[in-house]
Amino acid sequence: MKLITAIVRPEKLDSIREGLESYGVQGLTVSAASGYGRQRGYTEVYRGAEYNVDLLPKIRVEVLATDEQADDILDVIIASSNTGRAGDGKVWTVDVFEAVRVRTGERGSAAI
Amino acid sequence: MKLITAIVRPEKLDSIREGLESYGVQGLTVSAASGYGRQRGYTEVYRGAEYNVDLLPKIRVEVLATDEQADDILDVIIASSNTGRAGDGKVWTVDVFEAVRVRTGERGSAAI
Amino acid sequence: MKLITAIVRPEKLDSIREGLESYGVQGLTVSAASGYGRQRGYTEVYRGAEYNVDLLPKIRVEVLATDEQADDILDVIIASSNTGRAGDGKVWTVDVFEAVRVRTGERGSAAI
Amino acid sequence: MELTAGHVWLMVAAALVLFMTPGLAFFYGGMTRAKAALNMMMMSFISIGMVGVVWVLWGASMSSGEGFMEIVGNPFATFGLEGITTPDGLIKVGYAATFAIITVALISGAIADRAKFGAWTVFVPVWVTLVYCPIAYMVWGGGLFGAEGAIGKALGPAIDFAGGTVVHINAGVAALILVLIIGNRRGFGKDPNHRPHNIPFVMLGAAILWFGWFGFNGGAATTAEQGGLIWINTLAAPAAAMLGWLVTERVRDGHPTSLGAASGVVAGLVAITPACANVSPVGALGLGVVAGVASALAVGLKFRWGFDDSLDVVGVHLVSGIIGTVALGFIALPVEGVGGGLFYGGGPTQLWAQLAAAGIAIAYSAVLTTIIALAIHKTMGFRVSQEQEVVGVDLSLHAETAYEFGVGGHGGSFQPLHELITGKQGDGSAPASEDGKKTDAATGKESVGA
Amino acid sequence: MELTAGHVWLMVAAALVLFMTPGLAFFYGGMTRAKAALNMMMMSFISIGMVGVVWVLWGASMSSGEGFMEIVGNPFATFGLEGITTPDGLIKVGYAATFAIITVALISGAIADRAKFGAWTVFVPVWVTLVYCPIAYMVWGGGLFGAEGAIGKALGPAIDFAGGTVVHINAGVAALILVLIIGNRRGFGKDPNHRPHNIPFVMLGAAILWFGWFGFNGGAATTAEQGGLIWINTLAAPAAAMLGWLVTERVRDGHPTSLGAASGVVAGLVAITPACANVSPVGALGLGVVAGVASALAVGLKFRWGFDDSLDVVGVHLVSGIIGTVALGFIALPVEGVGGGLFYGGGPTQLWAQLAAAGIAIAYSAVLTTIIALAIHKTMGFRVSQEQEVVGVDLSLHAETAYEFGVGGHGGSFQPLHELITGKQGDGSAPASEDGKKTDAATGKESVGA
Amino acid sequence: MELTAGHVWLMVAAALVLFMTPGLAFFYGGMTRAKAALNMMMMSFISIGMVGVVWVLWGASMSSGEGFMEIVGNPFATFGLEGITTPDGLIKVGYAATFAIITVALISGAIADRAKFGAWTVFVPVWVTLVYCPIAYMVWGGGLFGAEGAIGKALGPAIDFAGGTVVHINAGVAALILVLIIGNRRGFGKDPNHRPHNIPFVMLGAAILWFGWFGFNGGAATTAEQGGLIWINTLAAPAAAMLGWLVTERVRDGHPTSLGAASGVVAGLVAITPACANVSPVGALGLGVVAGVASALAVGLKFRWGFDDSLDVVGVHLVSGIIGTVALGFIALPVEGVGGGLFYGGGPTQLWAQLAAAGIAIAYSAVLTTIIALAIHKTMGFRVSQEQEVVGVDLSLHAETAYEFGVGGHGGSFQPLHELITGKQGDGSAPASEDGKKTDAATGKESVGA
Ligand SMILES: Nc1ncnc2c1ncn2[C@@H]1O[C@H](COP(=O)(O)OP(=O)(O)O)[C@@H](O)[C@H]1O
Ligand SMILES: Nc1ncnc2c1ncn2[C@@H]1O[C@H](COP(=O)(O)OP(=O)(O)O)[C@@H](O)[C@H]1O
Ligand SMILES: Nc1ncnc2c1ncn2[C@@H]1O[C@H](COP(=O)(O)OP(=O)(O)O)[C@@H](O)[C@H]1O
Repeated sequence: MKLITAIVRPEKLDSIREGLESYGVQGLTVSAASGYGRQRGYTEVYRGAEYNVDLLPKIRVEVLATDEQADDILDVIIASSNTGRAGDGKVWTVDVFEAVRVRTGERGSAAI
Repeated sequence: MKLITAIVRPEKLDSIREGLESYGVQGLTVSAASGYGRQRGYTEVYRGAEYNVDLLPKIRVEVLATDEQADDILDVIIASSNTGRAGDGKVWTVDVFEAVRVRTGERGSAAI
Repeated sequence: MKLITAIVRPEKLDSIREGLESYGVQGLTVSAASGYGRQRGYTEVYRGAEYNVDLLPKIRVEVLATDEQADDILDVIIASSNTGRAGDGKVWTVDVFEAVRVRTGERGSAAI
Repeated sequence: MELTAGHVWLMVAAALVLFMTPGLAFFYGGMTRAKAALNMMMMSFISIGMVGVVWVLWGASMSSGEGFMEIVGNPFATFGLEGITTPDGLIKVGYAATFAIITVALISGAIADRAKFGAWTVFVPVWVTLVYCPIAYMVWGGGLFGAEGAIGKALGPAIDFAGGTVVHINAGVAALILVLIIGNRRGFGKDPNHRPHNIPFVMLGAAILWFGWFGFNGGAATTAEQGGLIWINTLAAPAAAMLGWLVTERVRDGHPTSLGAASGVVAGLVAITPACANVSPVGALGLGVVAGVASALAVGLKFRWGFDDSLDVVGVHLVSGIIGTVALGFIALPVEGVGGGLFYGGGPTQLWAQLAAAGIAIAYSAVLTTIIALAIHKTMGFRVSQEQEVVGVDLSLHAETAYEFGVGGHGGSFQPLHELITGKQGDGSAPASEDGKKTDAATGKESVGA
Repeated sequence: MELTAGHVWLMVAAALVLFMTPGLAFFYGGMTRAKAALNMMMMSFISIGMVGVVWVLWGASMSSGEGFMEIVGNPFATFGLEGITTPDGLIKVGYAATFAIITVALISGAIADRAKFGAWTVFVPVWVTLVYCPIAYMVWGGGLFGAEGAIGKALGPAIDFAGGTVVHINAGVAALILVLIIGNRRGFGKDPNHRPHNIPFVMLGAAILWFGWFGFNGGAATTAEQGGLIWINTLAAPAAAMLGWLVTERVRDGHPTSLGAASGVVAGLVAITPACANVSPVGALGLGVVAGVASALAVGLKFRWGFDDSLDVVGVHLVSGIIGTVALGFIALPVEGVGGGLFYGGGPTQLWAQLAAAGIAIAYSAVLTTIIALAIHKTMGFRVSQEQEVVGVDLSLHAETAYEFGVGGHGGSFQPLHELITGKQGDGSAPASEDGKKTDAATGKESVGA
Repeated sequence: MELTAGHVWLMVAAALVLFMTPGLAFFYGGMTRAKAALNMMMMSFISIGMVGVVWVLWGASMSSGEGFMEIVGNPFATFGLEGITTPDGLIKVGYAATFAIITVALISGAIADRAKFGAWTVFVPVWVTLVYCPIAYMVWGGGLFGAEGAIGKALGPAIDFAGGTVVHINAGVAALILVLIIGNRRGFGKDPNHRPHNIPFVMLGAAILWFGWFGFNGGAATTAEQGGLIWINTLAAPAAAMLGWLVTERVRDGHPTSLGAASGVVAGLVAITPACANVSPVGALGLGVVAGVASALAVGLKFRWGFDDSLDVVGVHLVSGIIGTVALGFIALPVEGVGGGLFYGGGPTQLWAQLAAAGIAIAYSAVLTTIIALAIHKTMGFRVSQEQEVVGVDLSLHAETAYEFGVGGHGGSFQPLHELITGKQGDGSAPASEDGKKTDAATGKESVGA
């Protein structure tokens, strides 16, 4: 199994979800993150003093998938979150040693 | 070493901690997440318009463990977070290449 | 490739970023977490009742790196976040199977 | 009749007192968990809505005028406020309405996080009608405790200038009864998540309460001397009570807290309420200190005795309400050299009158509230289901959450209201679900997880 | 002349009404998304700033005194408030100013999240000058609708005690026009993120509005009887409207909401505004219920018809404003036995006068607002860029974000203001950037991502 | 004596001014970081508590009546408010108390995030006694600057209707002194986390301040003409100052901000305070613009000169306080044709009087504040430890955190208060710990990490 982690633009959440759902993914986990890369930040001003914010808000989407599906899922995520501009983010995949569905105790691919 | 990641119900945090502590785990990391799977969401209503929220709040618990303990810890987490209903969540394990305790610089199992 | 994850003191974010930037790292992802380990918590008091908080705020810093750089980056992070006191945190590394830059679709080391 | 200074003062005072109830909503709402904040606020808001209507229809009529056995007025005498002809009649009705509103709202703090909203909407009008109106009538409306009333004549009239018995003791007792009937929150005394979620809101609420309390205590003043005394006492007592509470905390817990400061202010205001026109400024300082210390200690009783008076209505309003009411037996100033409390050589007369008033208010409120609350609890139920409590009453009762600050939070989809009347029949059930069942009857969707 | 009770009441009332506009800022600001909250509040605050200045310079002069064709006063008659000599002249000017301020601020709720702030700062003074002042003059300043005005003489004077036409219908119509010109928010009717971000703020806003409304409705009272009636009606109508709105929600959606309670209060206040001195307390209850139910249903219209009146200015202010204004044709009390609405045997006279006043206010406001808004939209543009809207108007227009609660959030660096005047020429552009371009002209930095 | 319009106005005004201090708590509290918000608010709240008590005991007595060398009144003349017999005596005492309360609270903004709360609780009563009371006596109590005072007779009496010297210059100077003694926050001028954490709270605070300021400026009005002029000026100056500040920001930084709007309002209110009854409405507009621009520029001085006046008490209150005070030398209206400022042909007399008043207030406040603050700093220390500052003063001084919104946050355990008096001896130390040492003396637990 694989765990696919995507750090992407917050506003892309909906299109990623749609993409994954139509591919047949039944679950995913989302959390808040922020980061920087090629994309530059912005400036806030409070009483004339500038605060340069360069960690920009992102979301982290995590999907657990079987080895066979992992590559397709990677492609689906990329396709649905790409805008071609800096700040689009990163996606990576790691090997999962074991996965369990808590409700039933099922393990391995059955857990996904 | 292994990293065990559990995405579980927020209200299970206490029982997981108790379970892990009595097993002898000395540290863990928690963060907020949300997700969907088999569990359905709920509806909020603002001025008559319905907002269907289907990403439900979860917490992510992460425990770094030696290879030997990893399986037991997996079991402890599952046992202490299972309710048998949809939304119980997922737990997975990945191999850790290296781990360090920042305070001392100890590496490997000594870092856990 | 490797993914280096560090759970460290929130106030160390700036020095870690400086360290990584001067080493040449071009991007990273940050998120909020909390945890406990050797470090003890603190007590809040509301209307005379004590609330012992023992999950303390931490930040999670994640950096994707090539295999060659991973070890150096680990060292940079440790050096820039160590205070020698409990609560300094943990850093760990896992193998990454695949990484992609969403903007361009570049894969592998080129994506970093 | 042209507006006089007295009319203006009363209209301003009435607006100030009305503003107190939303203030209370914040005082209480900040103390609950984030997932119950709106429900807490709603219990105050709906009190304004319901009592506002009740008061116009029959409440005003029941709390003054010709009465029944010196206990309660006739609801139909000025039903709908028909037949009120004195120039300032409606102004006084408005002012009185705001007292009824806040009294019942005060009770809600004791049952935070777990009361059925539907049950509360039954409790509010019934309780105001059967408990508040009679007590207000007995103390202020010409009833039992008045100068002409049976008890007033026997013991001498009790002093309750602005509502120690009618408002605070009454609400405090009712709060205690409700807790005993409804039961404790899940995790009471154990769950560390039961901490206040927004302390600035608590402070905002305390500030609004204090501001409004100048109208609450002062509205009925008729002379400049009285007005000045009330004003200064309404500053002095809570100021001293704040210090009393904070010193108690510093000594006992090691830290003076902002929640303590806000709580001390309210305790001091409660204590000075009955006494505001009848004690000296230095008396008010002393009364404030006592109330602040006593209430700071009293909020621990619920843990010791195991009743989950969630936001300390008993510890603050009942305890400091009794202190203020009884203190008058000792420190009431003589009026034109006559009477006064024990310390002013007035003898024990005033003390007996005060004790009697407090005792009867406690007894009446306890008995009637028990009957009303039990009736509701046995029929429709006063408490939400366990599941609704875990999900949080904001979501399960109101289908809302208080805050949404961020990105990546919830996702979901949106269904605008295309039909003006969708014909959904709500069932009050929790919209949140478990087990893959979408329980919201409204949508009719129901799908069971694999 | 020594202060009289009337002067004091008017000064207090004026302060209360001024406090309403920040209240509105919270009522509205809590309903937007977190990333647009400050901009929403700023639209109210800048209204105070700009109209405050305009009123002193020429606004007061244009809304009373000798006029032009019974439509508008002469801006130079008392320009800069020179030449006002009656003892209470300046007090009245102050009181009137607060009405102009809140009227224009009300409009802003319809165009939340997407209006250029610069355009708004042009709209505000122009609209107050060309739309508000004339309508205020016609209704209250001795113009068309007054007892001596052409229409007033023809149909009998319309009743608008505190601003049903001048304030609420006027603002509601202007809001609708602006929405039609500026267009809908991105994702309107689809994006689930368009939910209120801070409902306690909405409730705080509603509370402040209600509190201030006692000054709004009551300020012009001259007798104790009138003052009392207005006070009680200003309690009764919103209380009943809150219940009306909540019952509607309970029946239709299954849950009574706190946003609904706050909205119902405002709907009831809007409806009672023109009628507050001319209906009985029971009439106020009835009017409140109708307004609460009607506005609760009306807020769905925007989805059905597809105009993004974001915070329901039309559904609440226009709808309930019309209800209150027209209701007087039915339930106005006779004055000393003469006149009154249909239900009081006064015949249809009053109804025609009310319909005429409402109709002309709608027409005048619609035409003039269209001209002003189109002129702004075609020249400087009234709407931010897509990118600015996605980033959020707080950041893109004001370079601020409303909240920063936490750790690990943003990081970044800090550049204190070393030079008193840095000589940066702002361009109003979004400081946030895309594509690695730092667009902030201020810094001159610009780097393109690899 | 029956209530007159003047009494009512003064009681209302006093309540309004008291409400300003919690307003200030929000104005300041929203500007700090989240981890110091409660402490900031507590510095205002405790000022109400302590000065409230001090004023009743000796403060009122020291600020009026027979005095010592025209500098200060006798603290024992009406100690405990005994012996005050004029009908409105206590009303005036209450009104005066609220001024003393807010003046000392104003200072706290300069030392946000780093002052020992214990030291502040010593500073407050001492400073009010030794600095505020004398200055109030000299300006308003019949002292040096009065019509009969030595300086007043020499230069002609200075005009300070509502507290330009007594309140704003005084507080601003004291703030500067405290900063110089206590030192800068860690990371001052570098750390990007020093941004306001809750700007809506800042706006709420500004709104409450403005609302209350009508009482602050207007309370002492005795005629309708004066009341009206003050009311309109209290609207005009801050409105114009808001615009002045925002235009400055737009030109310099590229964006008008909501923090700027709120700040501009306060700057305008400060400037009009001494002048409110003595300038024309157009004069108030001009004064407002100047104050708004000047304070917007002045807030940058702290970075240039390196003194960490954290929330700009100097930039806003000292600068605009001086502007308002000195401006009277130019734009004061003649009284019945006599006197007036330079621009009204009154010659330089008024200017000298104003400059003298400002100068002496600055000197007196600077010297006395230095002595008091140094005495505290050298004995008990005025500043928290580095560790406490990093952890945040809310947690380390008050054992509280302002907000707890969420799930998965903290966890932990809960220890209810079983003993009414636990006998813990607080040590004021930080409950948060490092190095595995649980430092809370309360629990006695102490375990060292491996
Ligand atoms: N080396 C990295 N390790 C971890 N996260 C990264 C790294 N580089 C970029 N990111 C994450 O991806 C997000 C988007 O990066 P971006 O600015 O688009 O850079 P790029 O153009 O290289 O894709 C960043 O905000 C950060 O959260
Ligand atoms: N494929 C997946 N990848 C990542 N996270 C998942 C996945 N499936 C479920 N989850 C996470 O687990 C949580 C619980 O899922 P749940 O509704 O219990 O589904 P199941 O019944 O399959 O266990 C979800 O809210 C989500 O956060
Ligand atoms: N076994 C573990 N698994 C996951 N995270 C851990 C573990 N142990 C510690 N941590 C994380 O590291 C943080 C710091 O731990 P710390 O108290 O410094 O322990 P140590 O002294 O062992 O380094 C904790 O707050 C927690 O977030």
